[in-house]
Amino acid sequence: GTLDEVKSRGKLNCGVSSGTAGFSAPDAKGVWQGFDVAFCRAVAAAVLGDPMKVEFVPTTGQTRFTALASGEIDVLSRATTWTFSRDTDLKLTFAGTNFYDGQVFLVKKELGVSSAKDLNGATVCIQSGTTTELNLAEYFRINKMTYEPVPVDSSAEGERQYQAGACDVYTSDGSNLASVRASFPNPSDHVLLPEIISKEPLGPIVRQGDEQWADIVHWTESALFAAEELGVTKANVDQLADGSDNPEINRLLGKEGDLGKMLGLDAEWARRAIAAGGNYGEIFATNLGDQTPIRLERGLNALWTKGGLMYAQPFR
Amino acid sequence: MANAITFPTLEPHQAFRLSMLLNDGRYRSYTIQIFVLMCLMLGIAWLVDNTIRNLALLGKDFSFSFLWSTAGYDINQRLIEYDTQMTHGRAALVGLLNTVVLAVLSCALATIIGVVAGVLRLSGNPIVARLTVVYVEVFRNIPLLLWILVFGAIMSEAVPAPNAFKGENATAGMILGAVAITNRGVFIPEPLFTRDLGTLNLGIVEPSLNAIAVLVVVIACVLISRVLVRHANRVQSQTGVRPVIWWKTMTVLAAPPLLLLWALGFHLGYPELRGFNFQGGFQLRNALIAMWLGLGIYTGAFIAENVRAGILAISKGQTEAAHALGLRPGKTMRLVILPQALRVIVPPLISQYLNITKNTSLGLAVGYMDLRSTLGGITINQTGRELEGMLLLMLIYLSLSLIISGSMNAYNARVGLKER
Amino acid sequence: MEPHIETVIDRNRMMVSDEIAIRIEDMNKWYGNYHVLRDINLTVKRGERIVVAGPSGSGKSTMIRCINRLEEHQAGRIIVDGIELSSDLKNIDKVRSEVGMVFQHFNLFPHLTILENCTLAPIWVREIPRKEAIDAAMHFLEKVKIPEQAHKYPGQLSGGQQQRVAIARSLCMKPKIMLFDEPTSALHPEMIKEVLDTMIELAEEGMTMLCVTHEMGFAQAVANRVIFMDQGQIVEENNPHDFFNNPQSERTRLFLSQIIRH
Amino acid sequence: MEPHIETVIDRNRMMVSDEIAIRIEDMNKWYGNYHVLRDINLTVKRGERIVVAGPSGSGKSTMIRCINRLEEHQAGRIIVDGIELSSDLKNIDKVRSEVGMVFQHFNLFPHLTILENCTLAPIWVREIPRKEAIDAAMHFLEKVKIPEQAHKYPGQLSGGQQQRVAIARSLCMKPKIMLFDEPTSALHPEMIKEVLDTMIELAEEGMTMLCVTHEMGFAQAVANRVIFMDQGQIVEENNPHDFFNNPQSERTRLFLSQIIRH
Amino acid sequence: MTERNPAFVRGEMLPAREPPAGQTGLLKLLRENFFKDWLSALLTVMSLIVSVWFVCSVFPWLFDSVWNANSLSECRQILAGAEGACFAVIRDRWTQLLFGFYPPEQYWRPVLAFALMIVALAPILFPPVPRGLLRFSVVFPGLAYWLIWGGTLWLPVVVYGGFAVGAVLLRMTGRLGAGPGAGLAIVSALTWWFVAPGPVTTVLEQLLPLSLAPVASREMGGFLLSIVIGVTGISLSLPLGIVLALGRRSKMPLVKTISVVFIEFIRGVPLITLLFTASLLLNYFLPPGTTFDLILRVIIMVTLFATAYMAEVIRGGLAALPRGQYEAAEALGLDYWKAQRLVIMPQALKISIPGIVNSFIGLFKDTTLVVFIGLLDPIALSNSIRATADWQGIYWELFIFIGALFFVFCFGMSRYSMHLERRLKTDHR
Ligand SMILES: Nc1ncnc2c1ncn2[C@@H]1O[C@H](COP(=O)(O)OP(=O)(O)OP(=O)(O)O)[C@@H](O)[C@H]1O
Ligand SMILES: Nc1ncnc2c1ncn2[C@@H]1O[C@H](COP(=O)(O)OP(=O)(O)OP(=O)(O)O)[C@@H](O)[C@H]1O
Ligand SMILES: [Mg+2]
Ligand SMILES: [Mg+2]
Repeated sequence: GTLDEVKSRGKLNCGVSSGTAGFSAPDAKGVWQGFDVAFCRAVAAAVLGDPMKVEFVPTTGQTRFTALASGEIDVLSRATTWTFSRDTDLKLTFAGTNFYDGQVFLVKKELGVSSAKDLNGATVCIQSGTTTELNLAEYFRINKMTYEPVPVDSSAEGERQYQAGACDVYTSDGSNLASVRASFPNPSDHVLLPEIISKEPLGPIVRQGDEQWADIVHWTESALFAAEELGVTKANVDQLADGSDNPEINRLLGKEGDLGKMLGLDAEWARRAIAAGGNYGEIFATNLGDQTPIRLERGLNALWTKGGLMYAQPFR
Repeated sequence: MANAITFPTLEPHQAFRLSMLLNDGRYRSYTIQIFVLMCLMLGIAWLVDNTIRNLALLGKDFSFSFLWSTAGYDINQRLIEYDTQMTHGRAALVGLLNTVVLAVLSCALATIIGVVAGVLRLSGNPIVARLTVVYVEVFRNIPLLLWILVFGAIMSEAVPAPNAFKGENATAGMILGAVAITNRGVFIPEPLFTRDLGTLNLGIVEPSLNAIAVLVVVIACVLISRVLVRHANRVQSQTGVRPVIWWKTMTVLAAPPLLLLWALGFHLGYPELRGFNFQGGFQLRNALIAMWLGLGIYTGAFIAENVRAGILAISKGQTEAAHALGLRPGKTMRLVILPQALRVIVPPLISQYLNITKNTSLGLAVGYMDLRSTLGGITINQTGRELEGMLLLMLIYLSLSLIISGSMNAYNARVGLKER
Repeated sequence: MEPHIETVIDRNRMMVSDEIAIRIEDMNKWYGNYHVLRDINLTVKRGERIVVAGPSGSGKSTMIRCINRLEEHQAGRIIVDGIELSSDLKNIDKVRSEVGMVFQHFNLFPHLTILENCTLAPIWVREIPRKEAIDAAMHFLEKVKIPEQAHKYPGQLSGGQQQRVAIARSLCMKPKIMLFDEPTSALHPEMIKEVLDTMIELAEEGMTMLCVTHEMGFAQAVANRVIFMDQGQIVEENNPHDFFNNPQSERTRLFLSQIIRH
Repeated sequence: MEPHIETVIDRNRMMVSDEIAIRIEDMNKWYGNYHVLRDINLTVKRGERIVVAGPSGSGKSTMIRCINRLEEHQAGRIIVDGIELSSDLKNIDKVRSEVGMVFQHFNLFPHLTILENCTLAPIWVREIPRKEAIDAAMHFLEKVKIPEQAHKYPGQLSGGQQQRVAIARSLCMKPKIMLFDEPTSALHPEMIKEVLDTMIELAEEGMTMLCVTHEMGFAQAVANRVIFMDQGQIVEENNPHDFFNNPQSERTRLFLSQIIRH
Repeated sequence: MTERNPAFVRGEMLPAREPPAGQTGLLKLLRENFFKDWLSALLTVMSLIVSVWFVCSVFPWLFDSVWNANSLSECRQILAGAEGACFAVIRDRWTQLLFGFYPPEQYWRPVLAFALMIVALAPILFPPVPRGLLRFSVVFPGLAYWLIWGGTLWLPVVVYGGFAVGAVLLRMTGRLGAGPGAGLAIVSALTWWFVAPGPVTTVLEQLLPLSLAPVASREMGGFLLSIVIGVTGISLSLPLGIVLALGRRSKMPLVKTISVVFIEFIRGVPLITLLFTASLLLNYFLPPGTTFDLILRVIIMVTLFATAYMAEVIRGGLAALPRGQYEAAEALGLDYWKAQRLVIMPQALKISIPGIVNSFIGLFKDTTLVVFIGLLDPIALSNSIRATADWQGIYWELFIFIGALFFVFCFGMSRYSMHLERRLKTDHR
C-alpha cells in the first residue's frame, strides 16, 4: 500500500498549489510555508518521524487529480472542494474537511454595491477549472442576472486583474479573498459581500482504494483537532506525552492503548504530528490567523465547542 | 558477340534460400519492413494493453459520451449561441471557433506587421532599419509566453478602467466618440439593421439573414469586378492599351453593398457606459487582444525575416534588367519582383501560420477561452476524461495543421520554378 | 586564347552614318569619394560597333550602365539619341526604351516563359497588342535560333541559350542601340560561340553596339573601334587592327599581353 | 577539337589476356517506361581498354553504371570478374570492391583530407590496417603526382588535381577494372591533359579500363576498341584506327563530324 | 570637345578628384539617408518620435529603481510616490529564478556543468578547437548528469558501459552481416541497461565511493530547468532525428510512411498538448503502477517533439548533399550504414548545425510552457514569487529580468548560427 511506499521512499509526496498566500508558497529560501503545507508536514511527521521529509509537488488546477491518480503524489492538500462527483466519478477519497469555506464576492467600496443581488451585468474575475466557476454560473442563473466572466489561471493573476479594475468583482473562496483583501495597500476600500453562495469544504484527498492510507491521513487530521480540543499544544506535547491524567490524551499520544498499531504506525505518531506544527488551532494561527498578513477569523473553522464545525472523532 | 572462351555459366534462376532474406536486395527490404511492422504493432499493442489495464484499474471506461452532458461553465467570448446548460460538445465547438478566430486575426496582423517590418528593414533609412532590427531581435529572442503575459498586463494595467470614463471629471474618453479602450476590452461600434430579415436555422448555428445577404452581395460584386479586370486584360492584349477601369471597379465594388446596407437600414450601435460597464457595441475582450497582439507581433518578427530574405533572394539583376527594358518601378515591382518574391516568401509564411494556429493554445495564460481552455481544460477537469479529451484535442489541432500545410503544398506545386 | 571567330565580316558592307547615337562629354562619376569615371568623352555614331576593353575594375561596366542610367553620373553630359540624361524621369524612360542592354548573368525573369520574357516589355512599355508582341518575339527568337524553346522557362535552358534569349528580349523592344556587358564571360566555352554568332549577325544588320568584352577575336572581327579603359579613364581608342597589332600606350600593351597569354 | 595526346602508346607492349573481365549479355534497362539500354552485348577481356562514345543521352553513363550496379538492369546478365550481378547484396559488394569508378564531377568527400579520402575504403571495406592503407595511398598519390597535397582538403585543389585524387582513391582499392565516366568533361581545358596523362599511365600498366569520353585523341592513343552508342544501343564497335578513319555506320560518321567541328 | 579620329592615346593619367560639392558631407548623408523622399522623411520623424517617447517613458522608471528593500511595500516607501522600478525583488530572489530550489550550497554543481558544456560544445561549434576535445564531448552528458542530479558517478559510467558492450558485440558479430550484428548489439546493450546498473553500480560504489549529494529533479527550477530540458531534449533528439530523417528518405514504403506520420503528427499538434500528455496521459500508456519523475516525463515528450523538428533539419542537410557523394561511397564498396556514418552524416550534420542551433533556440524558449503543468520554470517562479506576501503586486521587474536573460541566451546563439551560416556558404564555394 501507499504507506509502505512512503516508508521505503523515506519521503512523503504532497501535492500543493504552486502559490496561494497563506496556504502554500515557497519562501525566499525555497522552504514551503502555509496551512496546506503544515498539514502535509504533520502527516509526514506521523508516518516518517520527520516533518521535513516531504516533497512538495506543485500542481495546477488541471493536473492535481491526475497527479494523485497516477501515484505521483501520496496526498493532495490543495484547497480542493469535496463534491459528490469528485468523490465518486473521479475516484478520489476525501480524508476529511480541515477547512470550511464558502464562495464570496470581493468588490470595491466605491461601486456602492452592498449585496450580491446588485451585481447584474458585472464583470467577474474567476479562477478557471474550479468549482467556483460552476457555483458562479448557477448563482447568476438562479437570480436571473447576467455577468461577464474573466477567467484567470491563478489567484495572484485574479488579484492583479481585480486591482487593475479589469473586473468589478473577484469571486473565490472566502479565505482566499480575505487574504487577498488583507494584502491590499488599503483594505478598507474593498468589501466582501455578505452572501456566501456556496459551501466549500476543503480537505486532503487520497486515492480511492487504499483504506489504510486514507485512515492515516484522516486520523492525523483528527488528531490535530483533538489536540486543540484537549489543549495539547506544540509547547506542552512532549510534557503531556510522558503521561497525564486524561486517558484520552494518553491514548492520543501513545501512552495508553495501541491506536498507532491499528493504523500501522508506531505509538507516538500523533505526538509527532502535533509537535510538527502544533494543533489545528496553532496551525491556523501561524498561517492564517491574526499575526499573519491574512488575518482570517476562525469562524466556521472554530471548534464545535466555540461555535464552529471542527469536531474530532473520538480516539478510542 | 560470339566469344569462344568458356565462361562460368550460372543458373539463371537461383532457388530461394533463407539467407536471401538478408542478403538479397529484393527480399531484404521486405524483411526489414516486416520486422519494423512487427515492432510497431508490438509497441502499439503494449500501449493499448497498458491503457486498457490502467482504465480498468481506475474503474473508467473509454467513451466520448461526456461530450453530450451538460457543461455548466460559462464562456465569455462566444461566436455561436451558448449558455451554461448546453453540452460539453457545444462548449468545445465554441472554443474551436474562438481558436479559429484568434488564428485568423493573428495571421492577418502578423502578415501586415511582418511585411511592413521586412520592407522597412531593407529601406535605405538607417534609423528605420535599425529600429526594425531591434523589433525583430527583441521579439524573436524572448519566449512567446512572456510576450503574451506582457500584453495581458499592458491591457489590464496601462489602460483605463470603465469608470474612468464616468462622470464630470472623467480621466479617459472615447476615441471619436465611438471606440472605448478599457481594461476590460476594446468596445467598437457594432453593425445593426433596422429591418431584420430574421435568421436561418442550420441546426448548429443560426446565422442572421442580414449578414448572409451582405456577404452574398459582396461576393457577387467581387466576381463582377473580376470580370471587368478580365475584360480589360482582353482589350489590352488586342489593342495594347489598357483601358482605365479603376473607377468602374470601385463603383461596382462599393455601390451595391452600400445600397443594400441602406435598404436594410444599416446603422452603427455605439458602446455606451451603463451600469458597471460599457453596453452595446462590440466587445473585443482583453484576453483576445493580448493573444492577438502577442501572437501577431511575435510572429510578425519571424515573418519580417522571411520577407526580407524573400526580397533579397531576388537579385538586383532582376530589377536592373526590368529597368533596362524600360519598365517603371511600379510595374517592375508588380510584374517582376513580387511574383518572384512571393514564391520565396509564401511557403515560410504558411508555416508561420501553422505556428500561430498551434500557439493559440497558449490562450490559457491570459484566460482566453479557446479550444484548449474549453475542451482541453475545463471539460477535462470536470469530467475526468483526460484520455478522450486530449485525443480529441490533438486530432482537431492535427486536422487544422493538415489543412494549412495542405494549402502550402498546393501553392508550392502551383508556382514551383521550373528547373532543368 | 582560342579565337572563336573565323570569319572577319565585311566592314564596308555596313555603313556607319554620320548621325550621332551617343555622345558623352566630360562625364565624371563618383561612388562616395571614389572617383570611378574620370572625364569620359566618347561619341558613337549610328551603326558603329564599339568594343570596350580594360582590366577588371577599370570602370567599363559603370560607363556602359551610365548610358541607360542604371547608374547616375555626377558631372558632364550624356546624350543618347538626342535626349540628354538628367534626373528627368520622362527622358530616362525614353532613353531606356531606345537602348537595349544585355548583362553578364542574363537576368532573365525565371517566373516567366521565354516568350513571356520577350513580350513583357513590349506589352507593358510599348503597349503593343499581345498578338503582335508574340509575333515579334517569335521572329527574334527565330533569329537567335531557339523558337522551339519559346514555352519553356529560363531554368530549363543552357547558359548559351539563355543569353541568346536575353538578346532576343532586348531586340523585341526594337532598340536603336544595344549595350553588352561581358555577355559571354559567364558561359561555358562551348556556348560562347553560339552567342558571339548571334552578336555578329546583329552587327551585320547594322545595329549600333557598345560592347564590353574580352573576346578579342570578336573585337577584331566586328568592331569599328576598340576603346581601352584603365582607372576610370579612356586610355586608348583605335581601330581594331592598330589596337591589336600596334598598341600606342604602354598599359594597352601590358593588358593585351596578359589577355593573350591567359 | 584539339588532340591533347601526343604520344600513341605502344599497344603491343600491353598484353591482353584471354580471361574475361566483364561480360554483358542481352542487357536491357528501363527508366519507368523509357527504354534506355537495349540488348547490350559486350565482352571485355582482362587488360583491354575500351572507349565508349556517343551523343548525349545515348545511355553511355547508364551502361557503365550498371556494371557496378549503381543502376539496376532489368533484363539480361552482367557478369563481372566471374560474379553475376543480381540483387544479391554480397555479390554486389564483391563486384564493387573489384571495380573502381571515376566520375565526371570527381565526387571527392569534402570533409576528409586527400589522404583520408584515399584510405577510407581500404580501411573500412578491405579492413586493412591504417598504417598500410596510408602507405598504399601515398604510393598512389605519388603515382598521380600529388603526394604533397595529401593533407589538404579537396576544396583546396584545382579540378585537375581533384580528378587525379579521385583516380588515386579508386586505385587504393586495388581494383581489377576501372570505369571512367567522362572524367575530363568538367575540367578547364588546361587541366584535361594532366588527367589524361594519368589515365594513359594506368593503361600502360595493363589496367582493364572502360572509359566514356569525348577525348578522341585519348581514344586513338590508348583504346583497344571504341564502342559507339546511340539511342541506348551499341551501334558500332571497332578498333580506333578504323573507327576514326573508316566508320561503318552513318550515325558514327555524323557524330564524328560534329565532334571534330565543335 | 574634340572629335578624336581615328586614334586617341592618353598622354598622362588623370588623377582622382574630389566629388563636386553637395555630393559629400553631412548634408548629403542626411539627405540621402533620412530625407530622400517624403516617405523616408516621415518614417525618420516617426521613428524619432517613437524612440524618444519610449526612452522618456521607460528610462525614468528604470533609473529611479530601488535595489535595497525586502518587500514591495518597503520599495513603495522608499520611492515615496515617485515612479520607479523595484528591482529589489530580483536581488532578493535571483538565485531562485536561476536555480529554483536547488540547494544553495550546491550551486557550484550546475554552474560547473554549464561551464563544462561550453567546453564540450567547443569542438563541434568552433572548428579551430582541437578535435581531441570531442572525446570530452562524448563523456560530458554522463558527467553533467552526475553533477546536476548527484548520486554516484558509477551510474553514468555503467550506462556508458552499455554502449561499450554494444560496440564490442558489433565488432564480434561483424561477420554475421550488418543487420543481425546491429540487432544483437542493440539487444545486448538494452539487456545491460536493464540488468546491470543496479548491482554493478552498488558493487563499484562499495569498492570506490564517488558520490555527490543527490538532488531531486523537483528541486530544480528557473533557468536551470529550462536549460536542462532544452539541452537534454536537443541532444537526445539528435540521434533519433537522424534515424527519423533517414527513415523519411528511405525507399521502403512502410518505413517512410511511419516516419512521415510520426513527424507530421508531432509537428501538427501544439507542444502544450504534448506536455499535457506527459503530465496527464503518460501514466495511462505505461504498465500500471509505474510512476516516474514528471521532469523525466517532460523530457521524454520534449525529446519526441524536438526529434520531429530535428529530423526535418537533418533531412534538409541530407538533401543539400549532391547525389554524387552517395554514388562515390557506393562505388567504393561502402555499405549503407558505413556510407552514412563515414561520408554522408558528417557532411549533412555540418550543414545542419545552424538549423540545429535554431531548433535549440526555439526549444529553449518553449520550455517556458512547462508552467502549464506545474513545473517551476522562470515564469512559474515569477508567479509564486508574486504569491508571497512580500512581493504581491510586483510585475514588470520580474518580466524584465526573465526576458533579458532569455534574450541574452537566444540572441547570442542566433548570432552564432548566422555566423555559421555565412561560414558554411563560403566553405562551400
Ligand atoms: N555600387 C558601387 N559602390 C561602390 N563602388 C563600386 C560600385 N560598383 C562598382 N564599384 C567600383 O567601381 C570600380 C569600377 O567598377 P566596374 O564594375 O565598372 O569595373 P569593370 O571595368 O566593369 O570591371 P570588371 O571587368 O570586373 O567587370 C571598381 O573599383 C568597383 O569596385
Ligand atoms: N534517373 C533517371 N530517370 C529517368 N531517366 C534518366 C535517368 N538518368 C538518365 N535518364 C535518361 O536516360 C538517358 C540516358 O542517359 P545517360 O546519362 O546514360 O546518357 P549519356 O550517354 O551518359 O549522356 P551524356 O553524354 O549527356 O552524359 C537520357 O535520355 C536520360 O535523360
Ligand atoms: Mg564589369
Ligand atoms: Mg553521361
